[in-house]
Amino acid sequence: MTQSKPPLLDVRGLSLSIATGGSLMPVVRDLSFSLNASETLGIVGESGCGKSLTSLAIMGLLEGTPVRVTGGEILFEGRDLLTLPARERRRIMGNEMSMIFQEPMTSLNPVYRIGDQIVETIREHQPMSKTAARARAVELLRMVRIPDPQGRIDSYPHQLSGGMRQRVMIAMALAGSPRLLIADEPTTALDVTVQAQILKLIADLQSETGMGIILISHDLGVIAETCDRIAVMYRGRVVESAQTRDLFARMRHPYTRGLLDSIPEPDEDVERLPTIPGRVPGLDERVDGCAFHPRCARASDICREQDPAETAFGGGHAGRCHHPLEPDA
Amino acid sequence: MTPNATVQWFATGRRIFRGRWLATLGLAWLVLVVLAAVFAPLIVPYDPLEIDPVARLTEPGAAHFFGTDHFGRDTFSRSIYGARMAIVIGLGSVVVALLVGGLTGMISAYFTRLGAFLMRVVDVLMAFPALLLALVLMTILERSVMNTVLVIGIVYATTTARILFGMTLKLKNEVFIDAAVCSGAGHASVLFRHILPNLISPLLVQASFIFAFAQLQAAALDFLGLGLPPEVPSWGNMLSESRIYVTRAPWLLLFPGALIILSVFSMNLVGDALRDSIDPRFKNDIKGV
Amino acid sequence: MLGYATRRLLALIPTLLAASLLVFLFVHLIPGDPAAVLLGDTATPEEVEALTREMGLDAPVYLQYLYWLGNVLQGDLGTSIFFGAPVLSVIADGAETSILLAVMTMVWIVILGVPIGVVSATRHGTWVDQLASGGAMLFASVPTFWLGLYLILIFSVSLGWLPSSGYPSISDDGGLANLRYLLLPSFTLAAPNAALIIRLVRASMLDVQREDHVRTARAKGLAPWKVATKHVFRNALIAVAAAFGFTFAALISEAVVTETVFSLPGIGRLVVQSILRRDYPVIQGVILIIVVLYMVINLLVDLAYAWLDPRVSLK
Amino acid sequence: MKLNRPLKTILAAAFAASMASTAYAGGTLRYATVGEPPSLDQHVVTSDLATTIAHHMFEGLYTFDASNAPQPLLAESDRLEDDGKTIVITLRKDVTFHDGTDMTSADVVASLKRWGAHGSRGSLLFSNVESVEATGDHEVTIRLSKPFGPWKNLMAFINGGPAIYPASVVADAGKAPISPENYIGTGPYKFGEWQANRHVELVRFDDYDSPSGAADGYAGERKANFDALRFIPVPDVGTRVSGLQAGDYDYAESIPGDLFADLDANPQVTTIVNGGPLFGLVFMNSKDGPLKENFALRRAIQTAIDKVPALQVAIGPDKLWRANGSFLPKGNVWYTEAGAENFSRGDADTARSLAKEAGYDGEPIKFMVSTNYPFHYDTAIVYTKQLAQAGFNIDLQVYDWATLIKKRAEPDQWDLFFTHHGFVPDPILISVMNDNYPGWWTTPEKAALKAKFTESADPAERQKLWGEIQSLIYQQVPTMKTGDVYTYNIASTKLSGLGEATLIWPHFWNVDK
Repeated sequence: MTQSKPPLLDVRGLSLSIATGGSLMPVVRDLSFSLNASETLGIVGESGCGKSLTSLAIMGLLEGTPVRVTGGEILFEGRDLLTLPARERRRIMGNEMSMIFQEPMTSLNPVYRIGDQIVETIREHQPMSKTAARARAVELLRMVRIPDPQGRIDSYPHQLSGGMRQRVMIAMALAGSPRLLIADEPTTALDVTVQAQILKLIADLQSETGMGIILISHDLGVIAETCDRIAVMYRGRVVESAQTRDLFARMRHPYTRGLLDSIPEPDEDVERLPTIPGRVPGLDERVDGCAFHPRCARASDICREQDPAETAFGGGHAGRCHHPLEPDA
Repeated sequence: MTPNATVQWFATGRRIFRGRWLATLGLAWLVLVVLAAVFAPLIVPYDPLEIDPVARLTEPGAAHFFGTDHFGRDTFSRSIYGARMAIVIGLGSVVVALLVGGLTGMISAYFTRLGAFLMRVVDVLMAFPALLLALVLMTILERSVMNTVLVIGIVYATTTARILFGMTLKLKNEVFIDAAVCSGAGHASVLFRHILPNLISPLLVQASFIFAFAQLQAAALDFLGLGLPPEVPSWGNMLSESRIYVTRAPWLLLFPGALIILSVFSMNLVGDALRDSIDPRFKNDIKGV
Repeated sequence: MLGYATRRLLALIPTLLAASLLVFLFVHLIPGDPAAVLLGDTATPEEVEALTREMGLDAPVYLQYLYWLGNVLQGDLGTSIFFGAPVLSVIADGAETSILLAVMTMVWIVILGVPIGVVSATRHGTWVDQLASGGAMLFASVPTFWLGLYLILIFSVSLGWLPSSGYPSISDDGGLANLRYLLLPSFTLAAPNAALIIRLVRASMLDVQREDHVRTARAKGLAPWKVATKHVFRNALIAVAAAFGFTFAALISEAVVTETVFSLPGIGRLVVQSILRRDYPVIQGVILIIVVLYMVINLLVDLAYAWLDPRVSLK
Repeated sequence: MKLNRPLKTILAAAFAASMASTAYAGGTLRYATVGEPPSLDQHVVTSDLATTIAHHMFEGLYTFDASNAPQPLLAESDRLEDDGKTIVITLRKDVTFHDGTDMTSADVVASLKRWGAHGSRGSLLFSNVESVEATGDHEVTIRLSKPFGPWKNLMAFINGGPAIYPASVVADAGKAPISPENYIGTGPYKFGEWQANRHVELVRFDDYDSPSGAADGYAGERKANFDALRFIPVPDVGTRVSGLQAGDYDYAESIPGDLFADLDANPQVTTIVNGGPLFGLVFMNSKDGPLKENFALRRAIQTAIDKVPALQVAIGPDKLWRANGSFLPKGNVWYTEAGAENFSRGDADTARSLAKEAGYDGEPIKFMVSTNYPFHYDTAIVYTKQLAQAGFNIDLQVYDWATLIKKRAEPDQWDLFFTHHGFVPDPILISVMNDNYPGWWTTPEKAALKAKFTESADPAERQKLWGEIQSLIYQQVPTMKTGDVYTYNIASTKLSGLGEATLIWPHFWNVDK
């Protein structure tokens, strides 16, 4: 292990809170993870667990929302993004790191042609003539496997299918040749077949460019297929993290287990699909001890009283649980 | 009203006006106006119509708080009675607009074929220049409180019909309405017992804006000499009669002017607060100021 | 688009016929006798009756309507009873004032309403926003003539900066500089309407600001002002465009009070005076023209929608 | 190709900025009027506003001097023959119309004939006229069926009077007013343009030949100093005042009394009180309703009213009104106090008992008034109060002016209505003397006195007869005079030559800026 080069992204002790009235309500607590180039990190969790807010915090898109960063640092190639002046930070956004979103339907501006929107991104970060930028946009569209990019470049978003729009979003994200791509539920709104195509496209692009990827999803299946490492979040905390193979081989947190069990198998009867009982407690509800204990079958008194600390299970596998599952085969 | 209902009213009110100190002040002012209107005869020191040629154009002072006009009439007493006219005009216009426009809109949305025709008529009327139409109507009908209220109400009936049409259409397709129809409710019952109650709060918002607009419209008609009969002590008439005294007797324009502005402003603030508290589905239907 | 416009214009015909009938009826319900007004205080009933006959005002109303409609369809709005001149030329005399007043008012509305609305939305919830929104609403609560009266007093009588009233045509001595006569009136007229636009711009921008594509724009690393103008305001404009159109249409008639206070020779005051004089053909002509104008603007607004929002297709 | 006006406007605007205009170097007088006149045709229109504009453009055979005595204008001299039944008028020979033609007796005859046939006031004279003939290029002879005293006053009164137009214009003109392109007169200013709603503009007539003699009232020398007179309608009185103060107008008419003191004290404003007062009239219905032929009830109403408080409220400063019962003002040859002791009794108790004797039992009396003239409305409000105190049940009906004049023509619609009357040089011109005027006062007593009054040519006898008529008016009460109102106008102090007071209508020859 040489520390000569810092990781691509290093999130250390990140805490986020929502400002309501006069008080701050924590939504992400003491979050740490890191990511290297060419690596894919999957963050998985139910909606409201703080995974999307984390990605917005990394991208610097929290401004205008009531969410504030209350602690920690986000190091991008060693530079702390949180202390960077806004102008410097914007130079990184959409250029060295970029992001694609869940809703390809609404994430593109409906009143501009897709070509113009890509060109806008290119020219924002690179001094380039309009013609050159347009040529580059065609090239990007070709990269994301859009057929007939010359013809499609002048389409409006509403003239494209959902999958095509997400490809456009990806093309736009690639405009600055980013070293980090954050994909927040990139396939959730798409058909299953299109989903697979998009995931494959992202994987292909990664092997072509060597960028690091953070893939955020509520779907453990999607994550499992594409990621090198996985972090499972529950109520603003990473409750378990490991190499993908390791996690699936030795699942230690009851919540991770629950998530896995709720993935439908193609041949399974949907009606009998087990789900995690109960619901994620609301943010304004105070839960003492382990946040998962109200829904956990293994919960004991200590779970109700003490928040579990992070335990290393070895091999980069770590988790927060008083009663971790036995590593079975 | 039962104590329980009163408590509920207060709770709703607190929710709407919480943190909106300006709107709360507006509400307080409106309450004051209503009180002045109701108790006018007890408040005023003079008969608002009493002419006193000797005391004409007296400056504000102890005898006449707001001074006197060119008839020697007490401006303060007239202002208090003016509050009555403001309420009459506001409420009257609201009632006419909501009855005529509201019914047209609801019925048009509910009975589609009749509605197509009715809304076409509304379209034609909307193309008419509102103020000019009001002027022509007032000339036909002659000046009276009743006619002013009718004309202003009708002018706003068209926009009200449009708004109610849109909102009723939205509601009509909702599940609970289907359920009511399936369970055999009659047309009237569906319209008034199932649809209307859902529209009460947006209607209240629309009403508050009509109330505010009506004040300005009535003042404009008074100014053009085609509003309330000139002997009626309304704020608009007071301004209109006194416009030549803007330098000679400035109080004649300042007091009634301030009363109109404050009241319209207050009503707009209250309407705005109400709008923010209603069903978001309807929020964008009512434009307000 | 041309086909669409043509179809829409054809669809206007029944509406216009209905409107023309209503206009005619309303105007003829006005009590009073144009001949009596014209002949003045000393005319005898016989003289009034003779002139009434001469002007064709003694025929049955439906015949008068058909006759009028026939002429209107040929582009002839009749002859003004009062001026003895063609209605169209009487209206044309007032049109310059009304149109320039409306245009200048729109300029005020745009230069006041849009920036304040934009700032209000981008500083949503701050004191700037509260001041702007509250101020806008306060301006919308002031009776037009009251505001006009005090503006004249301050800017014309006391300070002597601007003319108090009247408007010599820009073709008159003084040329384009005569537009200064319209500065105060257009501001007076703009005040309540600018308030409407401020609130509309603010509300639509707040709506757009919440949309996903704005987040995308920010994720691109665009500067905040670029996001606000290119992405938020540009999209909010779709909702605001309609308001611009209808405000413009309404200004022509809403200007009545302003034109009276500032003594402007516009169409609004022409109608008021014509009502007082019972100059039926002029009242009919003006209202009909405004109705047509409203409908044309309606059509233009729809075309503007299609232009501003590529999702809208004209069928 | 004809350009339409908007296009012309735009084209003109494009050049206007660069064009240095010299046309108005001598100055344009900007006059803020109360409105627009219906027409400037003096034969058929009696609007004061029309005359204010038109008498710069049209001239009659005679006009008035400062003492309201008729003086020749287009006439040179005249003589009466045949015991006053023949009038021979010699015309001035140097008079040119605005179209360049010379004025001859043919023009005068044609104009007088149209005025006599269709003119508002022409029939008064022409009911006695047998013929009007040209008896020379510059001589006109009028033959009357019987002597007619007020003939010269009628001819000098240009308002609704015999302005002289070219024969080519009047020959075919009927009752309908002649149109602006035919406004051809002999005055110091000629017609320029009329932009509806914007202004009427007269421009100097360079070939004008002024009458000789020192200026005296409207008589004597007329010198046009302005290049143009521009009459701008400014119906809102507040705007007229502030517009003049702001320098946008040079002259503004009909200003409210209450502003008099302030404006008079303002060093930038000249106030000009009109010499000839106007007066309010409350007409009573002689044809229909409770007041028909019930002179006692009418006297009861007259007795109830105190005119002074109404004048105070409606007009304001004492200087601007007189509680004067004579129909013509003090100092005028027609001034008489006959019957005037009943002008302003203000005695509610007597009125109440008079009404009871007259059989009045509280039935509503419809009183029509218009808000278009604030002083009508203000006065009516005060009268209504006074009448109510005397036990009358007054139903005050407020209309706009056009509705009122429509309704007053229908005898069953009203009992009282309010109007006002301008100053006239001869009582025969007062509306109540006209049998057809709404109110329809046509009693035998009136008919007898009126006949004698018009037939007499002897000034002293005519004055005595007028006194009797005025007494009769106070006795039969066809109308109630409300008092004299001296309206005033304001002008920029830059104007010189205006004089202390206006005779009847302001005039701007011999005035300079």
